[in-house]
Amino acid sequence: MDNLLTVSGVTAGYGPITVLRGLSLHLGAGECIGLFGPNGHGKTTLLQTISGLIRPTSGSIEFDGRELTRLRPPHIVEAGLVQSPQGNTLFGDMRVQETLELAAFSKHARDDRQSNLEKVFALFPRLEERRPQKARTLSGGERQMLSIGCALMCAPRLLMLDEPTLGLSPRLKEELAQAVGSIAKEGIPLIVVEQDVEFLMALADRLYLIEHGEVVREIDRANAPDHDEVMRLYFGEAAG
Amino acid sequence: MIETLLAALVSGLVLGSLYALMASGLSVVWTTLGVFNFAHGALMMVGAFVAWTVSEAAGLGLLTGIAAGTLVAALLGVLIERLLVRPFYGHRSMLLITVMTTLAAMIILEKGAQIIWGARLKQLPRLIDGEVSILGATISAHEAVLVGLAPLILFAIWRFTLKTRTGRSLRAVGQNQNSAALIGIDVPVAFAIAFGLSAALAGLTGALLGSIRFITPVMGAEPLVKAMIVVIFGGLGSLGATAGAAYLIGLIEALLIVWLGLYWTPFVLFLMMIIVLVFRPNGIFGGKE
Amino acid sequence: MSTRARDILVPLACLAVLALVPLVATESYTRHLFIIAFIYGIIASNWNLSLGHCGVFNFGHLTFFGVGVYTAAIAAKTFGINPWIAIWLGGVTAAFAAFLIATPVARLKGIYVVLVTFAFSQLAMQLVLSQSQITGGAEGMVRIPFMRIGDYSFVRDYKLGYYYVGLGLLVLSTLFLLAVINSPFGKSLKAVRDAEDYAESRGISVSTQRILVLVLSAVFTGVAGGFYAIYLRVASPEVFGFGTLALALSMVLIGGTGTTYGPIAAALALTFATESLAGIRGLEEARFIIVAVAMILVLRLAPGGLLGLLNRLKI
Amino acid sequence: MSEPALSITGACKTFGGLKAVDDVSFRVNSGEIFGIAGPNGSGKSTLFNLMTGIPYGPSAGEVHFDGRRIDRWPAHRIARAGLCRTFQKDAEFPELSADETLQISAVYNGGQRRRDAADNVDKALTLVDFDPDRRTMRSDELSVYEKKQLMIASALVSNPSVLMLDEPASGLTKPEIEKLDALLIAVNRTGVTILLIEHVLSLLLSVSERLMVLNYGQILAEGDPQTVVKNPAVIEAYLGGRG
Amino acid sequence: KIGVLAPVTGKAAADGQEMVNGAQMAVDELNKAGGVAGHTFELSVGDVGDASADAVATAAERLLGDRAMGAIMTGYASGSNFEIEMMAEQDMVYLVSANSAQTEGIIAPSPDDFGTVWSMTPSYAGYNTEIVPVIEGLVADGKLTLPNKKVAIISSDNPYSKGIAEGMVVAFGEAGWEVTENDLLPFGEINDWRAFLAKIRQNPPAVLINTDYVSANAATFMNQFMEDPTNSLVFIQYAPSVPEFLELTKEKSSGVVYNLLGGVLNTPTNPRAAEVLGKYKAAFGNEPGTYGPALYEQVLIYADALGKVGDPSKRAEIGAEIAKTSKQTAMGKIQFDPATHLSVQSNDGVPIQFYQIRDGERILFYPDQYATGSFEQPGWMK
Ligand SMILES: Nc1ncnc2c1ncn2[C@@H]1O[C@H](COP(=O)(O)OP(=O)(O)OP(=O)(O)O)[C@@H](O)[C@H]1O
Ligand SMILES: Nc1ncnc2c1ncn2[C@@H]1O[C@H](COP(=O)(O)OP(=O)(O)OP(=O)(O)O)[C@@H](O)[C@H]1O
Ligand SMILES: [Mg+2]
Ligand SMILES: [Mg+2]
Repeated sequence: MDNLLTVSGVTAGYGPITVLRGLSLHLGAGECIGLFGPNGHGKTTLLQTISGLIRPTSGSIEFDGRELTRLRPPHIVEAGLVQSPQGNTLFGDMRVQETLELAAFSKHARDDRQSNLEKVFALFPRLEERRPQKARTLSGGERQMLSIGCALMCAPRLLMLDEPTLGLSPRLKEELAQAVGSIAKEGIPLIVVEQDVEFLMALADRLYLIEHGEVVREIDRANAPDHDEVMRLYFGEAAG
Repeated sequence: MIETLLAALVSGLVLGSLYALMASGLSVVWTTLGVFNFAHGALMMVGAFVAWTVSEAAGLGLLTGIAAGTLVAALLGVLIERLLVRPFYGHRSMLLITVMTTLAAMIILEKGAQIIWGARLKQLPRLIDGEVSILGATISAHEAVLVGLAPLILFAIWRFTLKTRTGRSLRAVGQNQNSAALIGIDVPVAFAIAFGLSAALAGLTGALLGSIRFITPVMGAEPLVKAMIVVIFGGLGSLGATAGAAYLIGLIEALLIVWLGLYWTPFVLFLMMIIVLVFRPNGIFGGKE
Repeated sequence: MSTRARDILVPLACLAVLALVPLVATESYTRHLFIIAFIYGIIASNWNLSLGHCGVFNFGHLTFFGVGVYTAAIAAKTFGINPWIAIWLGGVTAAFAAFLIATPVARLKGIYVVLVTFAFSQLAMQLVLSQSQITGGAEGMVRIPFMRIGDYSFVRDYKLGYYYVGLGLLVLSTLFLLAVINSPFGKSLKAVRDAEDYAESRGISVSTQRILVLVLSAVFTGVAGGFYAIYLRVASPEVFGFGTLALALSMVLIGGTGTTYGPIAAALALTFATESLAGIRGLEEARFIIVAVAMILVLRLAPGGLLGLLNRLKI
Repeated sequence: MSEPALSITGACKTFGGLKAVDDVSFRVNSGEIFGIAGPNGSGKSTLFNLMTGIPYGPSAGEVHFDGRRIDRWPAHRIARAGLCRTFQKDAEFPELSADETLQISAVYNGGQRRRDAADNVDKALTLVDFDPDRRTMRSDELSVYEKKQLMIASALVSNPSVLMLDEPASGLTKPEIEKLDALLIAVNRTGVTILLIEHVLSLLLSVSERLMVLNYGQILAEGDPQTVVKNPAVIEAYLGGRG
Repeated sequence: KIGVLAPVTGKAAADGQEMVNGAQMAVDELNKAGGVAGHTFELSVGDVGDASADAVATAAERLLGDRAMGAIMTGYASGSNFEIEMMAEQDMVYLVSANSAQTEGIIAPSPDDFGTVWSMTPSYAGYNTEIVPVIEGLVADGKLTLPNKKVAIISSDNPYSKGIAEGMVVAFGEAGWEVTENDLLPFGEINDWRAFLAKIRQNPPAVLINTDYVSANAATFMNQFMEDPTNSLVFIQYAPSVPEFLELTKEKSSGVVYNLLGGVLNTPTNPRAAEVLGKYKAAFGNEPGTYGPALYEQVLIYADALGKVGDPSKRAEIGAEIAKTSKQTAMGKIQFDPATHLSVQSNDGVPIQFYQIRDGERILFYPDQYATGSFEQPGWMK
């Protein structure tokens, strides 16, 4: 198999609440996939499970031929699996600059710290302006930028973005789409969770529609995703 | 009059050094983990007792004793973190619960020390014998060592938490565990380091203090209360401010004792603390925000 | 059984049992323990109002109790006021003390509240100690007049009278707490605790609610203090001490900060549990360790408190 | 022309050296829907904050509401006067149910008696189309969308004269946004003035009668929405190439 | 059954443990001898912990509630002795060894209501006044030379220390001394006496008195005084009598003076004391202070009264019997004053004893008939 990431039959949740019910998906090397679906159906939970913040009760996750299910978060990040979480709650009392420097925490990320920092600032000039500011006082969009910036500082081999456009202005959203696209072109595979399906469709090779903790539809270039059809599907399912 | 003032100044310096060591230990755990460790004073007491057992009862020498006291306190700190603090991370009323569990740890340590070492007072010999005269006021050479050592230790901790990768990761963990985990910080290890460091500091302080004061199971209580006052004046959060406040309080206390007598000094200190917080809710040196 | 019915019937049944206890427990020792537990129950459940419901980490709660103790003692002994009235005066002065401390505390957050209220209790203790002409200083006040109705002295009949006064105060305090908690005011406390800005944006003044909650939580605490002084006939500065504070706080936490009955149940349980260990020689120090360990275990196994655990088991 | 419901003159807010809101003046007419847009960090939320006093008032400038100057008032008093807002970040009272959340808002903010409050709670929850089965659940168990509904309903229940919404549509799905659109129109019809911060342009353009765009704390453009979005400066700073 | 009410835990645990030991020793001894009037004894301990009113009341209630309880002993249980009333209400035999001022305050107004409560310690009035004639006597005898007639007093805020300090101020004043300092400290741990000592060094008095009875505080005081001693006679209330005081101060306390009322009268003319001390040391391996022997003697006094009455449940009668006690004990000859229920202070009864510590030895130098040595000018004084 040349799959970089394989999620098979993962069941997970919060204590007594089960959110993911035997979910499976996969991602090939250099591929970019998008997850979408109604609110509260487990997309964030899936990313958290992959990152090791939530222990699955069954199923397995394999990355680059390595079993991740038993590993703890620092080792998963060390392996290159990085995410920018939803809600972008960062380190409230740390300054932008400090946060970004610290984000290059894992061993292999440290070497490229300087060049990565430049990349992040090139992508989000606003962050460079706000370097000495504490994260807690950033505006909603700025915090989102910082969160994505942190993920990039980790030297990801697979990058997961959870609703990256949340609260971004239209222009920034567009710039972000380009930036993410160029990240993908550099060969870093992506998993993007988004409500904005158009944003996703422009970016992703394949889409998964997630509902009730399961993949209910897989759409890829091969079975010709017609834009209107996807929208209809999404509207129909979500409304129902 | 001048002489009395100088004596007060010097004794303020000694107190300030003690408070600085205590308060910075508290502050390390507070800034990184958001836990106010009420067992801090008890850890200091354990450090003193262990130092006494090793150096006096077992006769292995004072330096070995101090090292052992520091080490045992550090281990206990890690244990407290593991058993009494970590399980409550992320709990809604974590601050309150950890106040309670660390209080419980304090009770266990104090009563345990009473059972192990008995109710009788103990004392350690001094690192260096003899007296030193500073500005015409006499203090023991041992106290002078404490005065000299405190700023060094403080500086080292300050460097560590602000400038090193590990130190910074401690702060990050304190502010947001999940985000810290997502950039690859090993959260449990960070917790253990922070608590161990702070407890080692307490143990060392205790072992040094054991030559100046008597070692009793409750010897940590008074320094802990003073450290609390210091932390308020300094504003929880920055180590520099905490250290500054420690010396300030030490001096104020010594001067108050001269002017008002010991009786009203604690009263005035507490009153000052309340007034400070009314006008500067984040401490004298704390930012405004 | 519906939850509604359970919420009413279970406490009523417990009350009935408590009302009948003196028939079985005829000696004064057991009754004394119950009276002490009732007093702690009032302290803990009222503390829970500010601590649990409003998230004000008030470590000066025992000061309200101490103020009640001394008010009743001074009123009854120095001014010869009838003890029945003196008890309620304790509530009045405690509420006033709460108002004093609440004003600065209303603006503070988190651990700072702990520290300031702790300092406040130290201040109060020093004041009591230093005003020895009025308070008896470190020695305290003894021989405080006891309660009587007509010619009947409550000291007689193995404390039967005191038992029912204590139980009565506990019931009154609980009814009062229930009324407060179930009112919109009670709900606004939780709002203030969990989301200050949001609460402000809905017209709730955070500082006013905090001041009010501290004052309200002080009323019955002070009354309990008054009763304590009249019952034990002594007022001594140890009531401000750390031991009482730690004990009452552990009752709140073991009982569960969310519930009203939890701290009361914990007060009864802890009083009897520690007392049952007290008779064993050689275990005097270990007794505190056992209680501390038990408390940690409860917190770990049932963060919602013992009552929370019971509720979960039932479901 | 109706009376201005709100008038802001020379409002400023500085953080250290940063002028987050820099001499902003505008008026909001009674009964209109007034949209606010602008790049991230341009001071939109700060503007809401200083108008409502949560958690701070303006560093300089004045806010007048209903003929009274309110910028020195404590936040809860402003809210009680009828200026009611929502937050950009999720906010809820985790232990309270939807019913209870609305009840305290009605009682404290609306100054209603308990009996009236109960009726208004029903009305407000129905208006936002809140799932009746979930009204007694703890708020922290609700989904993101439901929390948003709840936050809006808790503002509506106190019968505010001005409703201020900070990015209500972020994170919502398309169908949910459409529902929100309808809700805003319906609320506005009952006479409530609405201030709306939003990045979701479709919503913003479809409901607002006037639109203000901020940039670096200053007003970049103000006026008829369709005209404003064609303004080159706005396109450059905010909308980007695709418009 | 015999109850002991004692602070077995908390700050005063050392005292409390000693109380229990002393009582235990007496009980064992009595039981070995076959008991009294056909009764053997069992000890039951009520811990008063930090002496809060409810802890004391609860412990007392527990002991009182035991139907088999014949008598309760204590060194001290609370600062105010309020528990005396609980005991009297139930006609419980209660023997106390401290806080006699409080005991007197409660009992003196109506001694008949307290028929079963008796105090082994005499009135503390002696602490206030006796020191002046003793010091002046030493000067008159040429054993002590003092530079002036000034006295500095520091005390701590507890009924015992404060009361004695106040009494001393009056006594010295009446004898024409100048009181240069009269400071009060909060009660509790004191780690730094230097501020006070600095004032002393500015204006050295002939006599320096510290009435804080906590031995650790007193030891710190002594050590810090010796850092730069002034030409003053140092008198410390009670604390130097505690065995560990010597361990804590070592050679630094050589020369200090203290006195005791109702303390163990360990002198050749009172062989009883040496006997009790010896037994205690044999049983528990360390030197007791005051409370071990005191509780031992208390139990024996009770046993004597019980022997005469025969029935432990006739507690009022036993109380009346105790009133008649006249017994040579480790503390001297115990007789009770019917007006206050305190033991009577006199050189033939329970005397006030003045000691000086020299080279780790406690030398009893007053009253003369018990003296084991004579006073010497302390080494630091010119
Ligand atoms: N900490 C938690 N405890 C209990 N339940 C939770 C917790 N976090 C999330 N949930 C629940 O898990 C379910 C899935 O949430 P998740 O955040 O994974 O959804 P999502 O698909 O990412 O939604 P969104 O689009 O809103 O981000 C939701 O019903 C939510 O209420
Ligand atoms: N408390 C504060 N301290 C310092 N700077 C702050 C503070 N609050 C906000 N800022 C800064 O003020 C600017 C305006 O922030 P604001 O939150 O108003 O932006 P916004 O327009 O709402 O942006 P977004 O659309 O991203 O939410 C930002 O640059 C932000 O970093
Ligand atoms: Mg999500
Ligand atoms: Mg904003």
